[in-house]
Amino acid sequence: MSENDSAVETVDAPPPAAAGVAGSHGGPAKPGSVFSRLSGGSMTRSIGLVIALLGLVLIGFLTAGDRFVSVGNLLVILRLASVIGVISIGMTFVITGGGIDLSVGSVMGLSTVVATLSWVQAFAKDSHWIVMVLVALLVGVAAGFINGFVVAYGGVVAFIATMAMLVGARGLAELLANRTTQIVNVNGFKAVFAGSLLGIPVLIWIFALVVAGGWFLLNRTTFGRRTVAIGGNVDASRLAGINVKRHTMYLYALTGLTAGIAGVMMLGRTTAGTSTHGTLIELDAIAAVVVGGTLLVGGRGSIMGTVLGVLIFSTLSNVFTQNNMSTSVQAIAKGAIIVGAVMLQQRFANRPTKKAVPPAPAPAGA
Amino acid sequence: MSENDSAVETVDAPPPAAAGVAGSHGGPAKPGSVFSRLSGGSMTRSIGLVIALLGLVLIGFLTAGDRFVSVGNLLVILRLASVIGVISIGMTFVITGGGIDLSVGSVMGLSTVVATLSWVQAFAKDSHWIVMVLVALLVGVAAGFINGFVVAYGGVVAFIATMAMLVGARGLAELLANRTTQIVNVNGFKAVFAGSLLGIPVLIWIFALVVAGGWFLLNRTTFGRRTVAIGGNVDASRLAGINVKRHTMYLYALTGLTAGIAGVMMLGRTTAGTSTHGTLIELDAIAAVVVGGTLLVGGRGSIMGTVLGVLIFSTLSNVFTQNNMSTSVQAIAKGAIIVGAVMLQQRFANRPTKKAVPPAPAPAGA
Amino acid sequence: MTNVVNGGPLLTVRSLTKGFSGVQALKGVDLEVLPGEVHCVLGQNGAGKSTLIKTLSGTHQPDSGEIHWHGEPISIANPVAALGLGIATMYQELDVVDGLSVAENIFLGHEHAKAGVIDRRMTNRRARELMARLGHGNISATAEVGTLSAANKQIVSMARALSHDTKLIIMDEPSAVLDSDEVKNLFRVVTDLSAAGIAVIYISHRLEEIHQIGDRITVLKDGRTVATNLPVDATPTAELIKLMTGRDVANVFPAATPLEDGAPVVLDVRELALPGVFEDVNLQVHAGEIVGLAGLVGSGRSEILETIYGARKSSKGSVTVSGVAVKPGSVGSAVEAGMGLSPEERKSQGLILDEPIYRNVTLASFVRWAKGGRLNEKAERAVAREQLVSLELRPADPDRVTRTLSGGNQQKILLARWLVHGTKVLLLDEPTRGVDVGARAEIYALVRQLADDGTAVVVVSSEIDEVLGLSDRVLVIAGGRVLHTSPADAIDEHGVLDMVMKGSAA
Amino acid sequence: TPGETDPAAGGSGGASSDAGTPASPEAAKPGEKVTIGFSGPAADHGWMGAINSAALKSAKGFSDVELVVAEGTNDASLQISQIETFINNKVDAIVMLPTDGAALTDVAIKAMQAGIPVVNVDREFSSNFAARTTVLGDNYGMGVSAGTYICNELGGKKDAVVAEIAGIDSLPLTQDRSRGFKEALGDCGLTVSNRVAADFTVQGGEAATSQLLASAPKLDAVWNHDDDQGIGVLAAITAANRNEFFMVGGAGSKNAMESIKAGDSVLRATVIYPSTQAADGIAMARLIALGLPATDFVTQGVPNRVVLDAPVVTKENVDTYIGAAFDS
Ligand SMILES: Nc1ncnc2c1ncn2[C@@H]1O[C@H](COP(=O)(O)OP(=O)(O)OP(=O)(O)O)[C@@H](O)[C@H]1O
Ligand SMILES: Nc1ncnc2c1ncn2[C@@H]1O[C@H](COP(=O)(O)OP(=O)(O)OP(=O)(O)O)[C@@H](O)[C@H]1O
Ligand SMILES: O[C@@H]1[C@@H](O)[C@H](O)OC[C@H]1O
Ligand SMILES: [Mg+2]
Ligand SMILES: [Mg+2]
Repeated sequence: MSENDSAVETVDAPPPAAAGVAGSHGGPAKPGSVFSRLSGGSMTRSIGLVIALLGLVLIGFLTAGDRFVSVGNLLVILRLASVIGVISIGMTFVITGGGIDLSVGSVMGLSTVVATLSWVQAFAKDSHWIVMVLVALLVGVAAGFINGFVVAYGGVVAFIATMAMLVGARGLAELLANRTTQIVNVNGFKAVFAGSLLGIPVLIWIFALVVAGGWFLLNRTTFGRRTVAIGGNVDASRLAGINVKRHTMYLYALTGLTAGIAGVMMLGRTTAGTSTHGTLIELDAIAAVVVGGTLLVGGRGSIMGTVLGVLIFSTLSNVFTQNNMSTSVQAIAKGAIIVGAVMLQQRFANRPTKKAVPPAPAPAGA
Repeated sequence: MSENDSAVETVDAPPPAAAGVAGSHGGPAKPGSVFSRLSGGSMTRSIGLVIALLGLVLIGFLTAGDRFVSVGNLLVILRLASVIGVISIGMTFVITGGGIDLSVGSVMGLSTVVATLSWVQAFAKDSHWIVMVLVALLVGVAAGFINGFVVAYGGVVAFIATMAMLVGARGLAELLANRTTQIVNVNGFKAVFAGSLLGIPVLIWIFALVVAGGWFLLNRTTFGRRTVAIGGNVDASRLAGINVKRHTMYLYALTGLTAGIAGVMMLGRTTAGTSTHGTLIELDAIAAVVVGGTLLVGGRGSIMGTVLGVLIFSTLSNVFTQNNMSTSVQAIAKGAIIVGAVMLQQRFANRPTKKAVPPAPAPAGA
Repeated sequence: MTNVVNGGPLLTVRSLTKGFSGVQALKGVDLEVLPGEVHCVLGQNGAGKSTLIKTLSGTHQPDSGEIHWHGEPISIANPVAALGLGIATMYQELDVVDGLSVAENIFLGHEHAKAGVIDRRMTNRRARELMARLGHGNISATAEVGTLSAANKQIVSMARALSHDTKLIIMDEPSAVLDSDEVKNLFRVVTDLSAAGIAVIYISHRLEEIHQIGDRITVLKDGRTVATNLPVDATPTAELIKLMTGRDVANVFPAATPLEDGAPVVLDVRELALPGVFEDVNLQVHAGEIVGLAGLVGSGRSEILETIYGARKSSKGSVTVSGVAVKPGSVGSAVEAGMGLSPEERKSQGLILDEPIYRNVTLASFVRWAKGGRLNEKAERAVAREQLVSLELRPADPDRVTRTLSGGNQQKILLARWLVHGTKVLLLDEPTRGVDVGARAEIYALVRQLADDGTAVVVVSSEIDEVLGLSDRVLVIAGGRVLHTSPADAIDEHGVLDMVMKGSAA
Repeated sequence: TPGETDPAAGGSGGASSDAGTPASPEAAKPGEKVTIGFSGPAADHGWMGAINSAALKSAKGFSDVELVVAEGTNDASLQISQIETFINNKVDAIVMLPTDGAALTDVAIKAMQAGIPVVNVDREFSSNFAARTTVLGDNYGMGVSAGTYICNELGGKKDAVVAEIAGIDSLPLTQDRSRGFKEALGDCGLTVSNRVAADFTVQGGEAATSQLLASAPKLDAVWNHDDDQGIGVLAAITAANRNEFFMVGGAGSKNAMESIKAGDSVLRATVIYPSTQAADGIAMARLIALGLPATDFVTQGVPNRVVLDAPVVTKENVDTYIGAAFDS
């Protein structure tokens, strides 16, 4: 064991130029740095994010003092982060695999509606609240499979295919809910998902589990390897015998699953199902993923980066509210901060220029 | 010499299988076909779109008869198409150049707000209504330059940079308008932009001019050809001595300009300026551009395809209205039609696989 | 070969160095180019040839050293400055834009335009002239470049270089994507250029070409000039190889081992067809046999390989591996049956360039070490390292990012992928494109070794001598048809060319 | 407002335009079938959904009305094109809940000029010439009602902390509500100490409220503009375990009223904003199109402007209102 480890270390010290790159592949670039390992092996790439987050925390502390720095407020931030966080983890996969999913928000909305249809709730009351959970997950996965099928086998660009789903799922949700907000009346469900465990809200536990599972899946399993490979070079993957279409379909199904999970969480959070749940959440999720350092063209994804991205945005919104800022001012500041965070992050991320990102400031000679 | 030639010709004449591909790329496939020349030399690529549009027209005729097929209704459709159409032309450029601009709608909203600020209108009344137009265009171009600067020189991915602008410009517009809707009271302005010329609404004339100008710019000028080059192969463009960063900045400024023009049109259409103008228009514009056959990864753009895409969507929404369809059903139908149109289009657009091998539709691909 | 004009060197480079954070690509390069000469720059993969020319074309700035142009010290700030001086470059990677026409590509960046509006008539006319000058008047100036073959793209690239008022044209491996006939045409152009007083820096790994058109030679090794201004006529190839590699590389092609009696047919292709590309291809390859497909670029050889492999879906016919039928259009089924393909375009079709080497090596087989879907990267690294060592990759570092490897080493990674996976049938498309002479010999030996171990191998190469030298049996292909089949030693380069020109077997 | 007196707006005996004038020759004869076009914003939340379903129901109730419903949209440009289509198709009357009153004014005027009476609902046009009649909820009045109620309940507590959870901030009606609220509070010496805006959605209500609660450790009263987002607001309050304050709702959903009746949450009252406005609009459009008088009115013809009441619903009077409340 230890022999092997040390061998890997020698191997792993590439010339400085390549360090950022090599380090990004789960190789224990800097042995002992737990953080760098978690962030997909690249501490450098995430350091800008951490700085941005700390900066925000500092601002929060300076402007709101104890109200900001309190366990209660921390939980508020984490609860806010949890729903979008779960969706962003799914989004990390699909983007790493070279795709995109614009339909997550509307699929999440649909899943909350279907799970709260009166007959579903009646059935859940008669049997077990888990029925509602299963229904929500099923809706998410089914929508994801349709996305995946249209993209992988129908050959429709992901942006368009999932945009169609975005529109369509919202319409279906409205139709099913008949435009009402459906209240959750299965008490077992509410008790669990609006409740806490060991003093920490269940939603936060779910978020943590999804993050851990997502990290493991992306960095330690064949599924994750295929995802990175396909996103990195689809032709090479296909010619090496990987079933690219099937995997692509699974990727969207996975994202659909996270949308379903987020739906369950949203039900717990709001105790109501409605077609408006999740509106515009896709943009926030994509922003979090990209700010987190996952390449929009695919081939590289960081779960921890995504988590940091999500935390930055929810902390931001908390700091704003703590300071009683108008939504308009918030919007302007948010725009500036998105750009700032990405620039900071890029400053620390010596990423190799990729030909596919055209107007990038890539120094001549890729 | 002649030996040489004949040898090469053997090489160069693609075997039948590749004919569809070759035909679609400006080999003098069908000289004299005006349509194919307009659509950027590719009739085959657009034929799916034309079929889709004709199909819609047929449905409109069958379901709504004379109400649908009338000059009045045609003008309604074209007026609806005009604002989003102008924005989509700008979007065609930025996408062809390998970027994307999510901020068009919010920049358009901002331009309507600034142009209708009371002091601007007062000044316009004292001098000339053209002042309002200039202000709107200026706002659009300025926002575009900022986008372009952040993308080209700041190195921020276009998706994120323009998303930040989307959020920020909306916030600024709200702040400036103090969340009221500002009414246009400069009569000269209203007379022109809400009026008609030769029986055709001015908005439609503007749209036509922008289309013609856009076509010319993309297909006949150094700016347009360099845009294609940058989107298709940044490195080659840089090596050919093109100032890629500067060009990229201009591209976003151009898109900003079209957002400004659209703002003026929206003012003419609604006689009111508000921060909510243009909400979500970016998705529709991107959909129209991509449905129209412009590659989302850049390197190939079709103005006529975009126009067809825009017309398909506005005809669609007209047919819906004519048929009294419930909003939710409409949404579902719209989703299905987007996917269908793209599949139809792809069926006819045997687009050349960039590399020799992959015959499969790009899988996860964005 | 050419009249060397007097009056001092056109370009002089002294003690040039260039480092990329960590890699010292140039450690001291000297070079002198005279007006009108064809100056060849040789060196192994990674020796620094491309880096050198990128500093000359303004893409890279040197760290130290001097560049003199017409005897004046200069610095070349960017590509435009280089073009302004009269230095035009054809880069190693194809540098054309698929979405633009031939004429637009040629004049990209210096368009014939008034107030930004392109003068299309002039543009097309000048493009036609240039193409005609290059012997390719048949390529339409308005054709979209994406529809052209790689060879024709190369011509466009050359036309672009000529479109400037050029004193020196740098060609970085221009012949790599050309077949022998195209190369002949290229040489004709180079000769014309030099007759017109234009100097050419010519880079190639095909040493026989040097003798056909070169005047003088500079050899780079590990970023340093190890020999310069060698007259071509007085320098034997063996000496060049020694200068480049530091050792003797004898006998490039390994001796063919006679096929064992009763060796089973492993790959059996019957009446395979891809509509409009090729039809009626029959091919049986025995265990231990190397079969080569010879023909011109565009004759359909790559398509045949890809169809056998399932990357394209055949319309007709069957493929079996050791009796197991392969599903048409399914790469997965082909791989499962025991096939492996090393594709034509190493970078775009073969490798995930930003991933570490070991992941490229195990791309087809990482599942093997996984337990319940859980990767075993330790095992993967170990296996990859073993392969790297046995393929003599230095450093044998499985964690290195693949992009940083030289072409030859990248090619070895692809072979390693299938060595690790273990194949019964190996399909090789242009296995030595852009690979230096030393690595070539190693790859040839490796392929022969594989065959000797019982693998059935099919090779496609545009270098006819390579096909003939490496294979046991050769199929001559033209226009999607098999014209002729014979043992490799029963036919020579002339015979092959004759056949493909005539479009039929003699 | 001048509209109430200006005859030019098309009231009875209007001279400048015969649109909708009861006696106009174009008007359909009683008993004939009339086509009414209805266009409103996207029915993306309970109140708006209720507007739609009430409108449909109202139309069904008249055997002589054919209702044409256009795709609900929040895009002013698209809504304009729908109205243009109605004009082209020569419907007999248009009922419009504009996504933005000012932005739809021009096309409404066009409709009126084309002889098609327009009934304006909820969000007001910027010109008096744009509608034959206008049916409004009283947004400013809602704010006043809520503020006054809170003043009374707090009984002169001078340092009370009052928070406000607004709806979509960019809508003029939100501004009206906030203004009314602020002014009513001002009358009893109070101010809004914390204000957040949601977006009329459950999700938005929950997110904004959980943040609000974190930034205001102690509250005395809260006004939430909309009972739809109120579901999320209450969920956030429950999750934060807060009950030191009371809350007033807005719009008047059935849920909210049930909750008030049960007295099981901080929600103590709600201010009604009728979701039946469009239904009333259709009834009036029918009368106008058919040239019928408004029932029970002595004056001939439908009035030019109807501003509906914004009463406060509390535990005491909830039974009076709950029957007409809308489903969230
Ligand atoms: N994109 C193209 N597609 C097909 N043929 C083209 C194209 N561009 C040029 N050609 C052909 O090249 C010839 C000469 O080009 P010319 O300058 O006349 O262009 P054109 O006819 O204006 O081309 P376009 O079709 O782009 O408008 C013409 O016969 C024309 O058909
Ligand atoms: N942009 C770069 N960043 C880091 N290292 C580089 C870069 N470009 C080249 N190198 C390294 O510099 C060395 C010289 O590379 P170069 O491309 O000049 O070799 P070459 O002689 O052209 O090889 P080949 O024959 O394979 O084309 C190699 O080790 C290469 O990996
Ligand atoms: O949509 C709004 C509704 O939710 C609010 O409560 O009342 C006014 C409406 O316009
Ligand atoms: Mg090189
Ligand atoms: Mg080939």
